[in-house]
Amino acid sequence: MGGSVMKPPVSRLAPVQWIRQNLFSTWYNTLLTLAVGWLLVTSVVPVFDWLIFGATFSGDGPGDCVGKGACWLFINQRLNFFIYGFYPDAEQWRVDIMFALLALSFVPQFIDRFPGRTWFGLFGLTGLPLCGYILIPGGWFGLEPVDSSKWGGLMLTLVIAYVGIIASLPIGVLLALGRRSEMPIIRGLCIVFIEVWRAVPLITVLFMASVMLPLFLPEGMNFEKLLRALIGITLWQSAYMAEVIRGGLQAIPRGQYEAASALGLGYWRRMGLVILPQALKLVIPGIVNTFIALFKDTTLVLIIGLFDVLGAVQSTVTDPAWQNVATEGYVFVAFCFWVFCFGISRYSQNLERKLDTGHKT
Amino acid sequence: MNSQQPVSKPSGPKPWYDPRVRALVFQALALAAVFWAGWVLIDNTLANMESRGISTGFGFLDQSAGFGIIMHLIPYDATMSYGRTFWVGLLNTLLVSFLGIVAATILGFLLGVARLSSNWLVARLALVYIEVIRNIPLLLQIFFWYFAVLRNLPAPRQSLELAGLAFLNNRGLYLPDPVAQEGAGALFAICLLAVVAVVVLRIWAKRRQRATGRIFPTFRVGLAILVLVPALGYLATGAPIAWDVPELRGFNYRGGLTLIPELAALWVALSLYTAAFIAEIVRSGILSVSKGQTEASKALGLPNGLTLRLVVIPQAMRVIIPPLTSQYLNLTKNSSLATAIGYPDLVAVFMGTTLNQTGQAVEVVAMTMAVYLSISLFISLLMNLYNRAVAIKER
Amino acid sequence: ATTLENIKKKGHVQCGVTTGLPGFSQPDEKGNWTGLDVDTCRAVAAAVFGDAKAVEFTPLTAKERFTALQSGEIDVLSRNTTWTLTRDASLGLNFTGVNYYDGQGFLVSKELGVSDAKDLDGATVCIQSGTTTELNLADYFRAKGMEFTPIVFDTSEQTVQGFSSGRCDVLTSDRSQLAALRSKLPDPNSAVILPNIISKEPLGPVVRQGDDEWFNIVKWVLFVQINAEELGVTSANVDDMKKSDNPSVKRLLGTDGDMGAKLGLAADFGYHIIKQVGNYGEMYDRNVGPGTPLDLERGLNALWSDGGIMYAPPVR
Amino acid sequence: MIQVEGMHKWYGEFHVLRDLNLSVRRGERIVICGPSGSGKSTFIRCINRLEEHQQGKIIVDGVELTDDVRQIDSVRREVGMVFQHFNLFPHLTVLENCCLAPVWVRKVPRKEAEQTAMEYLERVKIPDQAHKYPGQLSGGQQQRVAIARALCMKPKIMLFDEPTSALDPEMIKEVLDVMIELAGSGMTMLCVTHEMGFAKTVADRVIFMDGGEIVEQGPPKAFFSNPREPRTQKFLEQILQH
Amino acid sequence: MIQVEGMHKWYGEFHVLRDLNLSVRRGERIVICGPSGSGKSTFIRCINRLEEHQQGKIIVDGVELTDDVRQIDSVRREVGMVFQHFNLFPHLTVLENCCLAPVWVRKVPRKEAEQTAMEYLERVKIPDQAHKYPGQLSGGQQQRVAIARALCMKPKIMLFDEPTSALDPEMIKEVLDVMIELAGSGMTMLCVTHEMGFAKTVADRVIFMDGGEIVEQGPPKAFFSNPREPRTQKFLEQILQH
Ligand SMILES: Nc1ncnc2c1ncn2[C@@H]1O[C@H](COP(=O)(O)OP(=O)(O)OP(=O)(O)O)[C@@H](O)[C@H]1O
Ligand SMILES: Nc1ncnc2c1ncn2[C@@H]1O[C@H](COP(=O)(O)OP(=O)(O)OP(=O)(O)O)[C@@H](O)[C@H]1O
Ligand SMILES: [Mg+2]
Ligand SMILES: [Mg+2]
Repeated sequence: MGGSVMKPPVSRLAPVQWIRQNLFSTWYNTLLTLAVGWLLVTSVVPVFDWLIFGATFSGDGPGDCVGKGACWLFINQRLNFFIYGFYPDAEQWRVDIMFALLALSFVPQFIDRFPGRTWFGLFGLTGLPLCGYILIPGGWFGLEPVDSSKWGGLMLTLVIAYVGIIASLPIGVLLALGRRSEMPIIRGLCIVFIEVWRAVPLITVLFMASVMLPLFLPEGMNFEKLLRALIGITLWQSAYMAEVIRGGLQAIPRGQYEAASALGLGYWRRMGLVILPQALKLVIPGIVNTFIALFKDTTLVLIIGLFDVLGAVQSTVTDPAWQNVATEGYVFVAFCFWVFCFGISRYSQNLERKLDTGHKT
Repeated sequence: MNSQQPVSKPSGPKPWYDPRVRALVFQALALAAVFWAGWVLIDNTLANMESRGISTGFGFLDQSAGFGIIMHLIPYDATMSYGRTFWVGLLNTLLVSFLGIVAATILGFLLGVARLSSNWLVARLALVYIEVIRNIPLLLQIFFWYFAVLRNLPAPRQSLELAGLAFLNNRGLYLPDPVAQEGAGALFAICLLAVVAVVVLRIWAKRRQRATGRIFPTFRVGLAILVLVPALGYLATGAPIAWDVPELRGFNYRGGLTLIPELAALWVALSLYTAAFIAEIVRSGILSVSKGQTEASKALGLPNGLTLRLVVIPQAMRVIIPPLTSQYLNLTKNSSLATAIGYPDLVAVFMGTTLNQTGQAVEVVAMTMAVYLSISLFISLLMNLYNRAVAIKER
Repeated sequence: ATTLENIKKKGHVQCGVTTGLPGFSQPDEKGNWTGLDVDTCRAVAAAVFGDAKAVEFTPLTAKERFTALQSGEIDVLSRNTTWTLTRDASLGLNFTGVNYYDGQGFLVSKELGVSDAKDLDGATVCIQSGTTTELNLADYFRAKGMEFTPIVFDTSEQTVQGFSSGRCDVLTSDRSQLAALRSKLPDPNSAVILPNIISKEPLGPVVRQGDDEWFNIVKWVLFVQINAEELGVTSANVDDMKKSDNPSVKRLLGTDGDMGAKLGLAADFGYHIIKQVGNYGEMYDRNVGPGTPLDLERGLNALWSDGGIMYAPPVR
Repeated sequence: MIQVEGMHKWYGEFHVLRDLNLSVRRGERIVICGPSGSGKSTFIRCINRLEEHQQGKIIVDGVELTDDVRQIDSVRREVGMVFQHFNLFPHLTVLENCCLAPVWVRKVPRKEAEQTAMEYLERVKIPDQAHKYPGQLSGGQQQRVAIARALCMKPKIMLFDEPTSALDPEMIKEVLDVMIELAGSGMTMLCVTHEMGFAKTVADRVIFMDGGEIVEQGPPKAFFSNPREPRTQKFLEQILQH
Repeated sequence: MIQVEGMHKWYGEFHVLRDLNLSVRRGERIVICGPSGSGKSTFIRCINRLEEHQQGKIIVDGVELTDDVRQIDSVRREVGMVFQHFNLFPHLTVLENCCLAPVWVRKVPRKEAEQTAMEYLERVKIPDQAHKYPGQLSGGQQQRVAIARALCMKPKIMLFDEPTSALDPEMIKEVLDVMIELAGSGMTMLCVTHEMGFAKTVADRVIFMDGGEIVEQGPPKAFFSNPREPRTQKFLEQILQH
């Protein structure tokens, strides 16, 4: 018998064979390859020409943008506005600290062997918002107060998305528990709440929050526009969050509920100590995905007159001093969002894969 | 509960320890709280509106609107009522949603399959497309398609034209409008006949397969019938359809069918964006069918094509349909971004101009939200019916 | 509580302005707002607090503006809003006066070679949503028996972008804005403003109905500014004018009589307005007058004594 | 210890348990067997009110099981349960699994709870696994943790629902050994199992259920050698033959 | 019927099957056993080309398995396969499961296909379940449907890959009964199984695989009583001791 080590006949595919197998295996594959290849060559070359090779990156002012390519100089000069909005120059270090803390809490999540990365994550969920609450609006510990109407740009985008997620998490948990409750009225109320919020477009929610809310409240009770937008976004988001969490609750086997009851734990302890920790861990990818969705949707605050990144860019691209920089502006915004969303979605896919295998053992 | 035997201990717990009583009380409280909150809201709103002298009621719907709307599927002009603007906006919303759903579905399925293609280049390209498109905010994409593309189209006098029949410029795409002439009825009847013939053919082919086992290429023959018969019929009945060809008069083309850039941009952006999500749904749907199923099917001797058609797709559809509908709902909701580029959808026309001219925010917003809620409930209803119909039977 | 009390408690006036319209209200990179409408708000703040900086701005799109005012989101709407009967009567609002007399006009691309509005039959028109312009336009074309295609945008920025990208032949708006909007075009010289004026557009600040005290304050802030111009009181000479013997000036600046108390304000509210914001003429020249990018002649907005129709009741 | 009188239970229209009567003395060890679907699990789960019965009475340790939340809680504190599929909490370590209920229900200080837990883990012979997560243990080890977890509440009664049937043959023995040791210590036990060897070794009484009824009961010797009812005979044949 | 000559297979760098040689006569019944991971499943799946081999020859019913799609299709038509996890199509009824391949592959009229299917369903003793969906059946019933489904194509050879290992003990017997009956009818069978009772009853030859090689083969009697190789002895010890 054969016995000892024997190599497979074709150990590794030679490049030619690889191309054959993956690009030209049948006649229609060949056709597809050729068509797609042609498309790539004709579209990618001019695009890169515009983006990079013919583009202007530095200079002093509008006059320096003479090449045929993009005028990145414009972005370069307005970057401060795109990131901080109207936030006073002297106080921008506070926002920088928040950016650093944000990176500190979430970059370790991408590194598997980072010691204590869960703690960093937990800080991101609890300490970070607290720091933000102190640092960004100011007014504490002798920090100069900065009115929310001065917030803008990328910073505002992040604030809205982050607050939206953090605040909607607990509400989402309650709604999800309510929707699985055995009490028909509670369940009914939760279903109605969730379905109504999920049915309406975010911009109508924002519109209501931004201009109509005071009409519903008792006279004299009023909060600032940003806060109202945040409330609207949070309620809207919590309906989505509830559905994600409900998925996690459903995935927990009945045995866990029973074992917890058999040990004599009451409803809230059963949920808090046994079920939710498991369910939430299970739906982290889902939560991350809703975060991405919300992050993209923050652009809609532009429609109610808040200057997020897109709003900031839009309000400057019509500057008569610069010739036709709208495309550069939009490409810049698209790139910002893309980098964030793609990075996070990659992370969530990784996580999904990891949790997937984790379950089988 | 209703024990028949004598009970040694006092039967039934004290009411506050009985979970049923607790549940009832708790629910009653919750309901009361919700009603109270609702009442306070309504009371406040009414009081506020009263004190600020805002008129209430739906009487405004009968007043004349006085503004123009670029696109209307039902007859509309500025002398008609605000109520009419509601329907114009609603139909425009439904139109763009419908078009978007159709295009996104087709493109999404193609992309989803392309993602699984054995052709490396095609699979990669589909992946790049999906990852780029779904990570960029939709609003931005709508702006892009509207402004960037519009800038690159020629002015009306330099229109791109196709055989003097179709014209493309930055005012839109102008196509000949079919106008029925004498004999059009006959042509219509012929088309109808062709459709009936295909249906009959399908039934016949199925019967024949049941009886003799021979398989008839229904799809190809049916397609041929659907294309050839109306074409021949058109010639045979003496070309009974006249075409209202658009022509350049004054500033622009007039007559014919027009596809305005606002609709086109919104349609393209919504379809491309949603297609990226649908592609992922389709892909995971197909992958969710376990390998065992394909293997079993192959082991029975079914070739790849039939395995896909008879075993994989029917099972994948069950997984695909529910998230697919929620994408349809998202698309419909996202169509409200029309307001950013001036497409006259419900939010732009009714919650925009009409609200502003009449100032009756509460009524207008309530009506708008009710519309979206109804659409959503309607689609969920269909969804549940479908789910019930296809649910895999289990013990 | 009355609006004035609420404002005093808040410490600032909340003022609704446009999201960006050169000459009327426009934020710069640092978020500082400038413009005629903005200065009107500052004048109100100066009157109430003696501090023109005690004001915050809420940028609003045209379609949000009335709802925002009705709901109490803002205290005063100063957003080039046309005074019409419907708005005054059925929206629960009160117009406090006119800070700019305007009329609707057309901006067309030079290439088209159009020189009069009656040649616009069949044109595609870019408009801003929720404005009187939208209604006037429909009326005008209907009256002339002409057809048009309306493209309705949310903000003036988008309207300009729509026009500059060639989506429409004509952009219509109040004439004051046309100049401003034209200056936002990539090539301002490629478009011309037609001479036709198709409507009356008296623009002015708006407050909620039902609070006469606040209504009076906003109304008289403007009157004070117009009176100041008439009397020759400017921000530069206001300190000297305090010593003036002219009884009108004395009443205006609060050195004689107590006009402020009648409005619920400090006696020298007029002084603060003029000192910190200036009289109407200064405000006009600074923001929209000749020499500014908008370069608008006074025209109708000149004082009645100079051939215009700016006329304010006397302070007495 | 346990008194069941004329107990009935329905699932909707389906009559699962019919007129059960049973009385268990302190320290008694009872094995319940019967064909699949005969209601064994349902019965045992009624005893700590994981299922609700509709008629009759169940009195556990002097407390009647009614709707009263306090009574249910007090019964559950005294009754430990071990499930077929272990149902350990996968997000907690073995030690945490064991301490959870003592700390939160009995309000024992954490230190003390951990000590007790370690004692019981030693008793089931896996003190060295205390800081692992359940997912890292074999089935037999997991089931022993489940037993230790139930014991940590120092229950007066232990219920077992087919504790070995999800295990590989090699592991069955380790778990049975622990259970035999436990039986030796005088714990009141109710055990649903098909391990007849175990029944013979430790049971004071074997109960045979079929169709929701208690068909026969008696000491194991008599039960296995001389089943009275034909249904019992048939069942025993099937089981022992396999 | 089946000829395997010097067959090798690799998964990437991993050499799963090493130099297999086997020849199966018409009507012969072969049982393959061996420890987990020894390549039994892989081998049997190579025979109807669910896996590709890289070296050597496999000839089934006179047709050599190469890359040629038509040859693969014709071999698959003649070879039925039953999987460990049944792999019934859950969206089709039992009857539709059985008729699918005859109708679409063999182009048999529907009526006729249904008749044949009912015959085979009777043979596996579940004609009354014909209109249920697989999800509504027990494991044993499902596996019997899977056998009937394979038989409906009237294959010349049947392959079984551990057909009973996912079943509960009670159900194993029903499936084995059907297989024994099938063996009696003279079908050529290759069966991977650990049911030694079955092997003893029906097999003409038992093949023992380990590490991707055929270690030993022979008639069941000799194989069980006198295994030659030490590896076989060790394996049999483990299995029979249980
Ligand atoms: N939640 C439920 N709803 C309806 N019927 C149920 C439910 N749980 C169990 N049953 C039914 O009650 C009967 C008894 O179930 P039980 O689980 O008590 O049987 P068992 O004797 O433990 O069987 P096994 O040996 O299979 O565990 C079965 O017929 C089962 O189908
Ligand atoms: N798709 C695959 N890729 C790589 N290795 C594989 C693959 N399938 C199986 N193997 C490996 O090949 C070896 C033989 O697998 P096979 O399934 O044939 O074993 P088996 O004898 O059937 O075992 P069992 O009794 O567990 O079913 C195993 O080591 C397995 O890990
Ligand atoms: Mg059971
Ligand atoms: Mg195997």
